[in-house]
Amino acid sequence: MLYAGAGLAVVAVACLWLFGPVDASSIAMALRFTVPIGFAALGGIFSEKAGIINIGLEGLLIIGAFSAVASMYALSLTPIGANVWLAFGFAIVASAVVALLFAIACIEFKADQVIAGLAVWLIALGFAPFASTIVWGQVNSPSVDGFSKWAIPGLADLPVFGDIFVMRPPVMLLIVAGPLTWYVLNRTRFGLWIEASGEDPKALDTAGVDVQLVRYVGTVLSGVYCGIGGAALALRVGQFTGGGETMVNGRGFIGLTAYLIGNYNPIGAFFASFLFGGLEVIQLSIQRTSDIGIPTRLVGVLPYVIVLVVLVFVGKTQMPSSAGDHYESDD
Amino acid sequence: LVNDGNGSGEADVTIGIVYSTGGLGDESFNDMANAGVEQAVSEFDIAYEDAEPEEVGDMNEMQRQFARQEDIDLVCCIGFDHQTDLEQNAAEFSDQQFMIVDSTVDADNVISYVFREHEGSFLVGQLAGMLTEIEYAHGGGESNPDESVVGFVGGRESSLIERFEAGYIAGAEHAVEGIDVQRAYAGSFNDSSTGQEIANGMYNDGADVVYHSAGNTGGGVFESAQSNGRFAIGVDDDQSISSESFSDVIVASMVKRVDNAVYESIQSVVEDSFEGGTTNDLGLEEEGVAAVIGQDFEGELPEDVTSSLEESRQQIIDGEIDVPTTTDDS
Amino acid sequence: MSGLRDRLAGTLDRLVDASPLERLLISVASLVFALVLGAVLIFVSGFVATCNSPVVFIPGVGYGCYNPIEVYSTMLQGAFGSPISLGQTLQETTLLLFTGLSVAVAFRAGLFNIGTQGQMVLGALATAVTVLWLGPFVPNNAIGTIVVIPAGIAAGAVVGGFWGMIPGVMKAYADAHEVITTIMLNFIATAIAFYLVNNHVGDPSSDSVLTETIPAVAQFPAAIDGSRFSFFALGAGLLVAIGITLLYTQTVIGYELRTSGIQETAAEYSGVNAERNIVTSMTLSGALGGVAGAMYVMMAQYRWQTGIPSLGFDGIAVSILAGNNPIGIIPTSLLFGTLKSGSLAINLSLGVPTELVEVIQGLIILFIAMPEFFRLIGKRSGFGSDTPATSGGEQA
Amino acid sequence: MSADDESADGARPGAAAVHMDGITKRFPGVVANDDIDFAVDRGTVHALVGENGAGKTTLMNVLYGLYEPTEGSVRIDGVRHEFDGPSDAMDAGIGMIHQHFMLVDTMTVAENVVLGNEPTKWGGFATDRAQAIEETKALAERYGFDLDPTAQIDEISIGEQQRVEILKALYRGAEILILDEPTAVLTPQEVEGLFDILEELIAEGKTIIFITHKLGEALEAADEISVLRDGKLVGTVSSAAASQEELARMMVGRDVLLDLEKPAAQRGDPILEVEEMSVEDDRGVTAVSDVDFAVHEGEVFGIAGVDGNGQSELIEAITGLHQPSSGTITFDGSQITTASRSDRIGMGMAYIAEDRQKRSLVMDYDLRRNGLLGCQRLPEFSNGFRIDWESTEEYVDDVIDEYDVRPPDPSADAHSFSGGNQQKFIVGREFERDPSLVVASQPTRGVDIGSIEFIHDRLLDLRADGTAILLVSSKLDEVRQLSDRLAVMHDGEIVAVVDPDAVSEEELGLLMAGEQPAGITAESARVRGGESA
Ligand SMILES: Nc1ncnc2c1ncn2[C@@H]1O[C@H](COP(=O)(O)OP(=O)(O)OP(=O)(O)O)[C@@H](O)[C@H]1O
Ligand SMILES: Nc1ncnc2c1ncn2[C@@H]1O[C@H](COP(=O)(O)OP(=O)(O)OP(=O)(O)O)[C@@H](O)[C@H]1O
Ligand SMILES: [Mg+2]
Ligand SMILES: [Mg+2]
Repeated sequence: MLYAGAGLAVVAVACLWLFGPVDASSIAMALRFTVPIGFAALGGIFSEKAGIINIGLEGLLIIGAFSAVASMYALSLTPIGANVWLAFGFAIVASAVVALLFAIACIEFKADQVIAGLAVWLIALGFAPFASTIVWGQVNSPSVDGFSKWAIPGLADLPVFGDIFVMRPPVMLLIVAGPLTWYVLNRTRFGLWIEASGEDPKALDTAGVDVQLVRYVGTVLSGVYCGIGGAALALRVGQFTGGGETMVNGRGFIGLTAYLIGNYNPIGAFFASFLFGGLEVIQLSIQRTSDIGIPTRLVGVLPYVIVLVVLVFVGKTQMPSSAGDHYESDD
Repeated sequence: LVNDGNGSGEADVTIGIVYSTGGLGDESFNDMANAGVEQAVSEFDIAYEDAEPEEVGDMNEMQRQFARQEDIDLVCCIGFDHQTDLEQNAAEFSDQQFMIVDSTVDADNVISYVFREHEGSFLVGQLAGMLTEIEYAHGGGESNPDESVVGFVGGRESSLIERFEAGYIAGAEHAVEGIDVQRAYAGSFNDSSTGQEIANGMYNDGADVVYHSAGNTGGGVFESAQSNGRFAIGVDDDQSISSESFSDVIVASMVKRVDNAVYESIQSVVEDSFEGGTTNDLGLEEEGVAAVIGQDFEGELPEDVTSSLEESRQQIIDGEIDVPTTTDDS
Repeated sequence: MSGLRDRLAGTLDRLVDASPLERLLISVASLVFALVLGAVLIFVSGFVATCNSPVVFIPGVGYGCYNPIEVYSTMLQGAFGSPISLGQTLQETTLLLFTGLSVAVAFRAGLFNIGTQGQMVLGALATAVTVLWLGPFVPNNAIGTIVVIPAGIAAGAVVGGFWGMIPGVMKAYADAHEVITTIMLNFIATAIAFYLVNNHVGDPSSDSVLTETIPAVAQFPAAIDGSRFSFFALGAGLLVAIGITLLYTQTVIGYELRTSGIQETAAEYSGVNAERNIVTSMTLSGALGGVAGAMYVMMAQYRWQTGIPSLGFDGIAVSILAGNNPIGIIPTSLLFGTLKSGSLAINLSLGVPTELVEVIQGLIILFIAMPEFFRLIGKRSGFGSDTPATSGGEQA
Repeated sequence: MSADDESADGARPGAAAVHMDGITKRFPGVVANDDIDFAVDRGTVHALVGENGAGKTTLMNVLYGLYEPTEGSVRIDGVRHEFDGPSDAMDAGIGMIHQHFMLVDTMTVAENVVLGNEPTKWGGFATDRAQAIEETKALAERYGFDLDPTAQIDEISIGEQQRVEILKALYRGAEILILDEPTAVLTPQEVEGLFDILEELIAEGKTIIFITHKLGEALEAADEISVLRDGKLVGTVSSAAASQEELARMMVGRDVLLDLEKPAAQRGDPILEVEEMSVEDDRGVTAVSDVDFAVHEGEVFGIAGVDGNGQSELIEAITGLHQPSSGTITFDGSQITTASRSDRIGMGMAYIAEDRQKRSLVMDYDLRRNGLLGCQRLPEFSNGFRIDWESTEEYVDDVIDEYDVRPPDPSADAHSFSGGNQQKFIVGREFERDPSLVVASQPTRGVDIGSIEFIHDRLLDLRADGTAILLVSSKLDEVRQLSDRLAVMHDGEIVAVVDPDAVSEEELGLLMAGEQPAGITAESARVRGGESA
């Protein structure tokens, strides 16, 4: 599956080449599109591998996006002043807290994970615009300062592809997060515990590790990652728009599907997310540069179609066998 | 929500206003309508109630809720999505007065206001075309004369947005034969980050000016203009004022005086001069639409640019230039 | 994934099978908790919001704009205050009844259909197109109605059923989890419908993305003037609810459908084709979603227009709150219908954002999802004490 | 953490390795352990026997710190311990191998062994995989296991998995090893292997407690045997002094006929005839290659073999859950090779599936609805459309009391019953609708002596009534006792059909292992010849 993910990503780049043409800016753009999707995907892996299916990723992204902008706005009213990194931090905390509540519902109160996850999404979808209306009298925030770009010394000066390395911090974070997540899951004790807790919690428990704790950490991590993703999305534009599906606009669900395509492998998930980022760039550049009026709404659902195809043909994903399952150590 | 003009309880006229789904805070269309009511509130002794539909599906019931209320004298329906519902409701509530913006409903208890957005869009298109040709730098942006590229960002495809697009293209063509006008739709009026990336793409391809007609999605276009040091053109409202923080790149806005339309209709009710069944078709001539130079660019644009804009404006009014309303022929 | 399938089925089945009384208590408790939390949210947000007629002043905190009691009473007022608003409420109720049943049919068979929304959107479009095409051919009278309305419902059912069949097939034969696939299919359905209406079957004369208004013969006869609610639609819904109850409690097919969804291997042992039954359940569920769409077009909107309300998702809440019991869905859909039509009122007269209702619905779902929460509370507070923890999951 | 320090310190010389005083463990509604005093001497093997639900597992879970005792205390080497969890017990030198293995299938042997005590590098951040593999290898060699530390669990045999479990315990420095029904899943050869390992461990000075339902094993491998009944300790006897009959009596509280005497078979016409049938498994690998046999009215036709030699596929083909790739099946004179499962049920084929929790029961249905499973289209239960709940409930009620299912509550969900009771219910459901053929696969797996005896009697009753019975079991003594003719399967083929009374357990063991002991072939050939005539 990892190869499926990687392969698809290669396809994406190839397409970029065809339609782009692939240049620094289109790759950089694809990366920017990848950020919220990628973080949602990586976060989702943590919680599901630990045994807690989190289909509320979309909701967590929304919380992250909203609280990032809300914090910027609030900070600007305080003597501290609007500080992007502080707001970024608040957003991560907010999303992590919601994830924690979700975890408590699932672990303490044995909530059905899928239904509870759905609830998280619906609540966030209602709460963000609600709060916006309360705070700003409208579903959309006024615009606030966002992240500014950093140039990576050295790389940024490269001849052709230099522009790729002039990026906002979240993009760098994502590029680091992929491999880092892989390392944590595959090379650390905690990673081993996460896997055991999702595959066979009883085995982990009898080996003397606190399963519930592992699951809490895994789920909260998904909140942290989504906080980053959502905040990155909102602080790139410097505004939160809460109409319709909100500015998150389904990216959380694409993230969910990205890690399925990547078959729970962080690298695969990263590539799959990048594939979706790339597809977006492609369809936009086709629109821009050619006169063939392609129905954007239809192109827009390509990711979802791909996921269905992958789920059916590329093969079954190896879902952790105890995911979705309550665990209670006797006594 | 009940907003009473001068807190003094009993107002002699009450207005009900139903916005379009973009919602207040789009810093353009709906906010303009709201501005119109507020202006009326400040000038006459009136109160108003407003409603923000979440989905088009909510509009019908909101219209009806207002229509039913005895004390409401005029129901303002902002946006073409109201049309079909209003056709039915106007007939059903024949003694209620309505007004609709952006669409025509011929019933004798409805005033319709439609705008010839393509005319205004033509002018900003021409402005964009001229700017990308010359070497021009001001405020937060600069243009590059080597490439003749301009951009247009739409929200969701619909024939209304197509009018903006068509007029803009015609204007740009008018300025520069065979100019490359890049166009793309974000697929949503709320996805500002996609708007931003579309604009990024256009600026990367050498566009100097990007015009949007995409509601909240447009916020991303301005953000992109600012970070790329290029220009953008706002819509509906003078966005160099409503989106103050981007005034250094918003070279102009295609203003569509929805506020006037709303204000007028209220005034007609207050002064008992409400003439149902009329359709006000507002273009450059009626000053229903206009190309307004951004506040930072007031008097900062090259003389010849402003003069030829004025020229085209006159020609359009005189019918010497015929502005297309669809992109088919482009 | 089958591992998850069995467990999910297990948890779902427990939601279905908790003793009726317990289920009732849990549902009521969830409702109460959600409303209370909602009230807190309203009250607190009242201090952040700005308004020109505050209801309370707390020294040091400031002025509060909203009084929860007032908000809820306004909701009720807005839902039942007049015959018209009553009609509005019953109209929402009818639509939710169908989407709720759609979700419940799948749930009962151990399948979690989140795709009702998409099935409804496409079903609605199919209905609109069908009746628009059929309209001219039939007499403009009761006869016409008797022909066109059933045809419209059939069209919605067929298309919705087909859209529900897809995830059914994917689950049965490719083991793709229906929760994922139906979420995807919702996005796809909305896009397809938008594209079709915008580029092909829509009303070209209009700026917005919609079909022409359906002919009068295709409109359900309104029961209350000033409202479009129709007793026929509601009646149909009630009949379907009873029918589904009988299907699952009294018939062999129902028994086999359910077994197939809950434990495929055992279903095969009992001599049924589990795959085919999974497909059947999802198709049935989708068909009901499609019918909900048909009702929406022929009773509520009189056309297909982009931006169909999220009745499909609300249906999930309706069904879960009813413990997925088709009869229980009747009151819960009334409850959510009340919330929905009341939400307009609070927005209009108090300026409380309508999204409040979504938050409350989300909270209800959340609480319903964790019966254990109430069991614990029950234990703490003494009564309803030691129910043995047979919460399947931790079976040794 | 290496093995041999830890529990040694503070040890009082002469004190028993394990000493449990007055242990009582209550669960909602059940007293699982009732004031049990239980002691095991260092360096000895101690067997724990008792019927299902007697409290064996619970007692050991208490010792292992999984359960907190309601009353009573635990002393290890004379030192009193309060275990808050397994990790405390491990620190005290106790290791437990559970009835259901506690291994993560997707991880490697080494990863499973070190899980929870991973060797780390870089200040504890990263696991040191090289070292984990090293240590696992070393430990395996020391106890003479051959295991590939890098193999993934789901790729190795049950026997090997059990060894991994033992390594896990040893790695954590276990001095006292608890094994819950370790032999339930093993072949005779593997059982021997296990007992050799146990000796090895004793030689290393370890102490061993194992739970079993098989009295023979207890007598063979243990020094002392303790018997539990209804949560109470009935007594502890030295294996030298004890006999199976005595132990059985202690367990059940009455005399048990260990080897039932069965009347001679009234062999009638063939009911089930299988000819040159081959079956491929889901992966398309040939699992059964052209087998021939027939099962007659009034006989028990047994199939012995090590698990995974094609028995399951054979059974599924006969019962209609799996299409054979070639050959024919005839049932009651009519061709059913391609007939659907439900047709076969309709024709009177009863089936006790080997995996009861997956196949023969819907775990989340109550017994009432489980009573309908498979019968739902039979005329006495429905008219094909509407279910006749009344007769279904009557049927379930008398299955419950005929087959003594406990608790006798038709509205309780299947998963809340013990395996033994689940099995009795299934047997009842399948037998009570007097079938003409019963296909019974592992009918007594994980079931206690009382229930086993009961199920065997019922099987023989059916046989006496002229029902044909196809019995598959990996329990040799069972197939030998019950079968009139016994086929041995190896690698998808029936290598011999023998007269069970005429062969020894050893000979069968060899046949199952795929070898041909002298003298068997002729015999089987004769029986076979008798068939094809
Ligand atoms: N987790 C539990 N919750 C409630 N009751 C339990 C639990 N575990 C065991 N029991 C009760 O304790 C009794 C003893 O169960 P236990 O599993 O110890 O029996 P056992 O001797 O191990 O049976 P078997 O031979 O089948 O393994 C059972 O009859 C059961 O009723
Ligand atoms: N979590 C639990 N809650 C309630 N009862 C339980 C639980 N776990 C086990 N039991 C009860 O413990 C008894 C024995 O359970 P267990 O799983 O030990 O059966 P078992 O050892 O598999 O029995 P058998 O040897 O017959 O298969 C059963 O009656 C079951 O009802
Ligand atoms: Mg230029
Ligand atoms: Mg046990």
